[in-house]
Amino acid sequence: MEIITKIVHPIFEKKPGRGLLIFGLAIVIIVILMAIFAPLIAPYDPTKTSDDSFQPPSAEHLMGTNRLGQDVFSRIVWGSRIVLYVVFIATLLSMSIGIPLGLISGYHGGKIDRALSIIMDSIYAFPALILAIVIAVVLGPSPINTAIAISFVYVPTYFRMVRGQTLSLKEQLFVEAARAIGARDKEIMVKYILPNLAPTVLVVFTLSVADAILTEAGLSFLGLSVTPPTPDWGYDLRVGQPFLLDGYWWLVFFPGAMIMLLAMAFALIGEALSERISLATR
Amino acid sequence: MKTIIDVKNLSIYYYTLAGIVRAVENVSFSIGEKEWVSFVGESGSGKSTVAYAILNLVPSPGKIVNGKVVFNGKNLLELDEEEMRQIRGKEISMVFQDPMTSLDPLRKVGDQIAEVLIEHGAEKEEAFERAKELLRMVNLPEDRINYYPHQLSGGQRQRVAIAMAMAFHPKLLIADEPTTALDVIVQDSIMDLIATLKSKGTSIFFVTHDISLAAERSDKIAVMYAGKLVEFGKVEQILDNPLHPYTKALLESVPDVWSERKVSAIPGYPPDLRNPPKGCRFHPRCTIFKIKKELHGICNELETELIEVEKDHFVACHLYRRR
Amino acid sequence: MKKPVLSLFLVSLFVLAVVASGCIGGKETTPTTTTGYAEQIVIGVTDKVTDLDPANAYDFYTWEVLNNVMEGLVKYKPGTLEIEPALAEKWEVSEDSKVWTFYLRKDAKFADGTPLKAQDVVRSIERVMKINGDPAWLVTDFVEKVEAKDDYTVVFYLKDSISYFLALLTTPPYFPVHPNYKPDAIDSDQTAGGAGPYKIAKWVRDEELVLEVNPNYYGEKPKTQKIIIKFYRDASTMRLALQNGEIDIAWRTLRPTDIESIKKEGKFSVIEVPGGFIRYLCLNTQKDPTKDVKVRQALAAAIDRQDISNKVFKGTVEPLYSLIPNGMWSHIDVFKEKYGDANVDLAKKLLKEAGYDENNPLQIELWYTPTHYGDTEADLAQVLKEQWENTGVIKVEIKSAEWGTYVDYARKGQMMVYLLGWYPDYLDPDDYTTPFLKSGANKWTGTGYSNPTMDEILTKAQTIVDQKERAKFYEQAQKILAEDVPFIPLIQGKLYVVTSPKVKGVVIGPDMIFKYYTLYKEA
Amino acid sequence: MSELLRVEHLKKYFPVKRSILEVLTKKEEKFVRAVDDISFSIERGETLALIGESGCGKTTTGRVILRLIEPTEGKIIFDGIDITKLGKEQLREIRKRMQMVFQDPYASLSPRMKIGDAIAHPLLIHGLADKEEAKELALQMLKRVGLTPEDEFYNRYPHHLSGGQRQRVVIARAMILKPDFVVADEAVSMIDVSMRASILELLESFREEYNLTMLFITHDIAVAKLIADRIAVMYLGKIVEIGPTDEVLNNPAHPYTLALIQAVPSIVKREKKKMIEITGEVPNAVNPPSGCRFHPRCPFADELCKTKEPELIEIGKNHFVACHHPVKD
Amino acid sequence: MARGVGSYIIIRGLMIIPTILILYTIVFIFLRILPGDPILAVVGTKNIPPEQLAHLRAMAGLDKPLYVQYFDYLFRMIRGDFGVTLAFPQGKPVWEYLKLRFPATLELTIFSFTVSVLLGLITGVIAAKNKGTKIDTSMRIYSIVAYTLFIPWFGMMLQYLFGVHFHLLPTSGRIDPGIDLQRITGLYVLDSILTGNWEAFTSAIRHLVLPSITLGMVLSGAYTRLVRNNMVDVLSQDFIRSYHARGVKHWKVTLYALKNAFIPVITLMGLQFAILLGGAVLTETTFSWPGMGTFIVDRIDYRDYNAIQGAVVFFAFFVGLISLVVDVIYALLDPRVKY
Repeated sequence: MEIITKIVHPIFEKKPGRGLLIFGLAIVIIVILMAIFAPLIAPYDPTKTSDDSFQPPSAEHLMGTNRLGQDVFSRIVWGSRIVLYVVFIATLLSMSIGIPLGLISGYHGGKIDRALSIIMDSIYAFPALILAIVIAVVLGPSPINTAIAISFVYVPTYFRMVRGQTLSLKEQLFVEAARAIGARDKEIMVKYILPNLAPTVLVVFTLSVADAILTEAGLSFLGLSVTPPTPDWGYDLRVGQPFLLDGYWWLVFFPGAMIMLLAMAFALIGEALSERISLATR
Repeated sequence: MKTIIDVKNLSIYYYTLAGIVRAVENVSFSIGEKEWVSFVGESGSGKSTVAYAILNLVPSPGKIVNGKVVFNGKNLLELDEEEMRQIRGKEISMVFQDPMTSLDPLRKVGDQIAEVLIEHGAEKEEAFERAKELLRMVNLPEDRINYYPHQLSGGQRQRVAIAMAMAFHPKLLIADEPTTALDVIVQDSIMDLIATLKSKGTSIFFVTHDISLAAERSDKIAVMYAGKLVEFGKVEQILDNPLHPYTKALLESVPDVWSERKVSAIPGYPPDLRNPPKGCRFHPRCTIFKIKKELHGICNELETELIEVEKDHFVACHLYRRR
Repeated sequence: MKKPVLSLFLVSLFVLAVVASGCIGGKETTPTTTTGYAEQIVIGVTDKVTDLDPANAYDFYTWEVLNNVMEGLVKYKPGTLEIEPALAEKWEVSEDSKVWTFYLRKDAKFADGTPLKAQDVVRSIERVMKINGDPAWLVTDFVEKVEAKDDYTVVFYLKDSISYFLALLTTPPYFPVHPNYKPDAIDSDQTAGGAGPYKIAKWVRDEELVLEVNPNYYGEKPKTQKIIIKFYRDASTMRLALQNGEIDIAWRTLRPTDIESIKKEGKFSVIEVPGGFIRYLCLNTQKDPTKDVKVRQALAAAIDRQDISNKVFKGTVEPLYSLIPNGMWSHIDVFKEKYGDANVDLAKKLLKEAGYDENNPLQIELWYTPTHYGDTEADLAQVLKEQWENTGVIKVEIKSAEWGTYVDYARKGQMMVYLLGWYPDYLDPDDYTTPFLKSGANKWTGTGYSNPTMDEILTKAQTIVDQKERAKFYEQAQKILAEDVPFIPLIQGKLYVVTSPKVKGVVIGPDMIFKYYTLYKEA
Repeated sequence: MSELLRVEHLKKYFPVKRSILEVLTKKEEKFVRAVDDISFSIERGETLALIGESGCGKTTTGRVILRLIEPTEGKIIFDGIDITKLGKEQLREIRKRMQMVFQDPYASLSPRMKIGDAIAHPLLIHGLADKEEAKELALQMLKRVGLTPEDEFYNRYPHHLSGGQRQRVVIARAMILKPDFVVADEAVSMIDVSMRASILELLESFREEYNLTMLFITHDIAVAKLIADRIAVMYLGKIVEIGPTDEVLNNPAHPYTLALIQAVPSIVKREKKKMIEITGEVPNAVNPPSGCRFHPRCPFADELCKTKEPELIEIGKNHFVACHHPVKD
Repeated sequence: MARGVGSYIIIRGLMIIPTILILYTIVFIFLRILPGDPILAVVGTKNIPPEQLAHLRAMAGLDKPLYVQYFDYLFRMIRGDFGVTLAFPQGKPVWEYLKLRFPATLELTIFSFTVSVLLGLITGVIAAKNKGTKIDTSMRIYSIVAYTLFIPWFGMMLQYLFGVHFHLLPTSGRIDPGIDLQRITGLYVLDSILTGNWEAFTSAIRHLVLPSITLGMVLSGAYTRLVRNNMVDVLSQDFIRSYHARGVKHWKVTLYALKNAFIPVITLMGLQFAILLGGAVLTETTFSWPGMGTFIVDRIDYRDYNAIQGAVVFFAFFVGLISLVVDVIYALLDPRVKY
């Protein structure tokens, strides 16, 4: 709780990266609100086809219509749900596996640590997207499966980061001090190491969310994420691609822009946070 | 005595994001030929910043906002980059605090020494010969020219740094806490080396937080507090007859192997230089100010000035203002 | 301030890259022959050549390539369904149409000049039977044995009387191949080919295939010396390449929308060819709720084929109301007659009878496979969903699986309603009915459909030689199909060849195989 | 006075990290002999200063005594119990009585823990108080170490504090359990000169209050002189001289001790005569010199020094030295 | 010393083995736990009798128990045999495919890699030199924007602009049709130089421009950031200041700083290469580049076990090799590293 207030409170403090942080947060909040209130915001049923295909953006259709005459704006609005859902489930999954494993592995060391490290390093070193593709194809297209596929490739990211940090925190004097006052291993991990991991975890979290957004988009671009007519940015981009040649730019522009904007927002937050952390520890 | 360097009204501020840090304020002093002057003070008192300012190397975001550094009749702060470069390493050289980080880890020691010589006009082969000679002068075997810095101990690295500083018989050596990271015995030998340099005609600008280290070999001691020069004088004057309350307190706070007196701490903490106290910057910690009510309204209001109380003995304290 | 710096930087980067590449320069001119025709034509395709061995190749595009570098004993006259002599000059059939004797041309040679003899034909066919690859059944199901009477006489002994054997003979498994092909193993990258108008000059898998005129071909020499086939991963890059002038012909398969806009643009010639390719829905007759024939009928009734054609395929396909394609003899629009299009009232009525209403809607799982039939498939599923849901009594959940899984699910009968498509192996109503409707033969469809009357009709139709007689049986079969609804035919594909205006001589028959040897490009 | 802590033949060897290549080629494992067979004892209420240059093993000794790292060999007898033989839980019990003050006040506090909680935590760990009581005691302790207003300081994080203030927190955390024995590892060396005296005073006051026994590890002889009853001088993992503070400082018997004392700068004794000149630097602890470890740098070394290792012998009352040729005045 | 490096390389090389095993196992498990198989994918909707299906399966060895299949393939790999494809076409050595596809990916990666490192170095150094100014901020924003560029989107924009609109560059494929290039290494640029075929050379380069800018630009963001931060870090270190204090020329000091800042970047390069290969999938898809990425994606559709396993193992091997090379370069450049 304190960590949260500590982070939230100084957002508006004049510190370097405030602009980036506020910009990033604003976009993220807008997209989250968009997802929550999608039924209220979207003017049309995102799956409803009509004969008005390929309408350019107008007052009636803010972002035009696609090949099936569906309203692009409505699809963008509803599409935010899928992205956020997949990305957050994926990140939570990988965090809840990667962090405890990394903590235990780094703190206790030994054979389990070595085995886990080799496995995680192997996965980490392999092109994530390719692995995610293999898994996503095998599991079949659905948001939850996509989330699993993505989470699989991010577990090592958290594991490595937490393990590395734990290894160095373990050597810190304050951990030794905790042992000197008689703290048990569990208490040391939970009370002394974990809180000190929090800032780095937060930065890695934002960056891996940014990354996961792009991975999700990549998977759905390859047609591996959702089944239509579910609105999804990556998928819409893919099916819009061929029409770029006909000048129907809105089919590609808006979904692509949304993917990048959201990813960028998280990356900006991560950048700003990491700058603050490096300032605070200096 | 001939003056080697004359610093006048030097003020240096750090423009940090958290505010302007007035690291050095209105500092003036001069160093004579073959004179060893030690700058003493707590960390953050601005002593190292003064050292950097002489070579016009104040690290960003610091800026010299005022003052002159006169060397050989020229104000160093007004020289262009190339003129300054010719002086650096040749006429004025510098040794840094942490020998672990002051050498380029990727290049051999010999290359780094020879480079100083080459940069100031020596031929390559001649430079390497001289590099070997310099290493011998600092009591290191010649073969160390083929070593990388990480293969040397801290003391050895500091010797290398001094060897580089000695390359051209500089007029002035700036030594910024060169022994802080070293053990006493090594410290002693490094101090000896610097003393040798002095005996060859180099003036020394020595920065240290340890007043007892300054006591040993210096000719003069300058005491800095919170960005200001508070007392400046010959070693005997400062140590045997300290005038400024801060100097007195500092001397009392230092444990000494050969003294039986009890040590006592200086109460309070050094001020935040983004927002220094008004008047004398030491007054919040000054015991005399606390006792003497008549000083209220003076010490906490009026800026202090450095005045020569006796010959060569300067102090910046309102207690001596009227004398 | 920030943005201009950045964009300036980016722009200058591109400018640099472009200038650099521009300086290096590209090549534009195509060398021409003295005949006034361009020496080469570049054809783009998104299909792949899987296997240059006719003993194992079993996909449409590879068959097309094989048809250009090999030849069978007989072939379709370009552009028609008329069979004409090829490597065989003439043939004889026995009374019971079980023994077929072919007399080969004496001037037939392989591309390297090796003469082609009856033994080569026998060797090739026996090779197919031995290897027993994917398309082997086209031989093994029908041919008992094959013999060379002398160097130029080949005799086929069939298992049953087969009325359409000549149609089978036009398929690649019957093509004689060069002796270089491994005698008893699949030889995927063999470029020796057969005795076709072209020979393979260069073969880089999935990148390009270069065909050059076969100097030893017995027939008329093609007008274009060199045919280069470029393989693209998807339609959009192929279309870019077309518009960029990198290819002269965009062949299989541009998207419907690409065709539509290319037509509108008018810069390229778009040649339309009717195709025997059909798309249909399979309904599982063994599982609830599609076990109920009323449900199946209702689903058939609610479909609006014209809407599908317009929305999904932009009018590039024809609605199809029977499994036998439009234009083939014996075809009747059975589904149109029985259900019409978008007959919501009928659908509601039938569903009511089956026990479904607004409060208890029919729950349907509709399956599709995302890549195998191109990327319109997802749209097709969406539109079907919408059409069914328009009745207000049906709820549709769309599901998808990659091809490998999809086929597995289908064969095991695990899906409820699913989309499939059919390319004919040979052009005969039999190939559009027996594999779907005859018990046993339709196991692969996974619908579990079985109707003894239907089986009987189809068996009879197969053995009778007279076409009019057979037509009657097939009409009957189609009517039962519309009654039982194990399949709902949706549309019939058309093929489009998009060429630069200078390219002439595009001839594609109902067999949907593009014969490159009629092509030429004006210089 | 009775003995509280006795160390017998304590050794701590750290294995030298070998590269994979060396492991695979079965290259002999090497050790850094950080602490190599030392013995000493401390009386109740006494302060022993352990001095020496960096790398001499003094910090390792302190940590081994608290079993923060496991000794390689030897006994550590605390109040009659050999703590090298204790299990995890027993060790936790005894840790209530043995505490440590660390060198680096910046690193020895968790940056994410309020200083009040840090001080209260030992009480909670050992179940000596509930949350409320612990907080109360921590507040009292904050006041005791001069961090007032205490309730304000309670909720601060370490980065809000200066080095001196943090060291007060570290001391408070060590003292809240009212220990019998404290290891103070360079407790003032990272603190500004002007603050050092006050930290020493604070330690001194606790020592009086609790009758603390202290092992004071320092490289600064002047500080040792101020606080210690006895001094032990370490060189390359060995104790070379041990005795009462004044005795060791005024009559150093080991050449190394002498060199060390001479090298210390002083305000009082500015001009000093070099009585002994030692050369070179501390050798590698992986391959320590044979015989007397100081012999390569010792001006008085002879053949005997190279071969035979000297033992600690008593040369004055309670004054021991390990040297074949002790310096005499 | 030289021998030390040799054994270091060997031992470091041996460490690739567990990585390969782990990835092989993961992929093997994922491919087999769920329905579908390559034979069915090939047969598809064709009317093939069940006996024929069983025959085809047996031919591919898919009738054996899973553990037998697992070890069979493993032992094959040890002998350097990646098995044969199981679908479209069947029975073709996977190795043949890898030989064909891998050089395409390698060529693309090398060029993209160069683009990204150059871009990253330039932008990073500019940013560090102007630390705290607007230029610095712009470069940092560039790094974030580049990092979050969505490859297909960016690629499409480039295709549209430079291919369709300005008609300057080819948008797909590796080389112009009809250019006869003798295949030696499979790297077209290299092959064309080796054979002195300049027409092929220009064509190959022109085809590489857009894809490698797309991929390179996306990855340059990470370098910008790292180079900047390292450079800032190094520039603030004592040894840089002491270079200045010794009167060493400004540009020389910058060079030394760059060398120091570059060492951690080398480590990133090893990891980036993996990301590069991943990004290559999307780039290859967008630009119809006949490389490994598209190969794997295509093969997965058909559940072509051998091809996917082979490709993944080969990739893992290659990534391991790259990180080995990076480690060795690192060890050679940094005198502090011991091996």
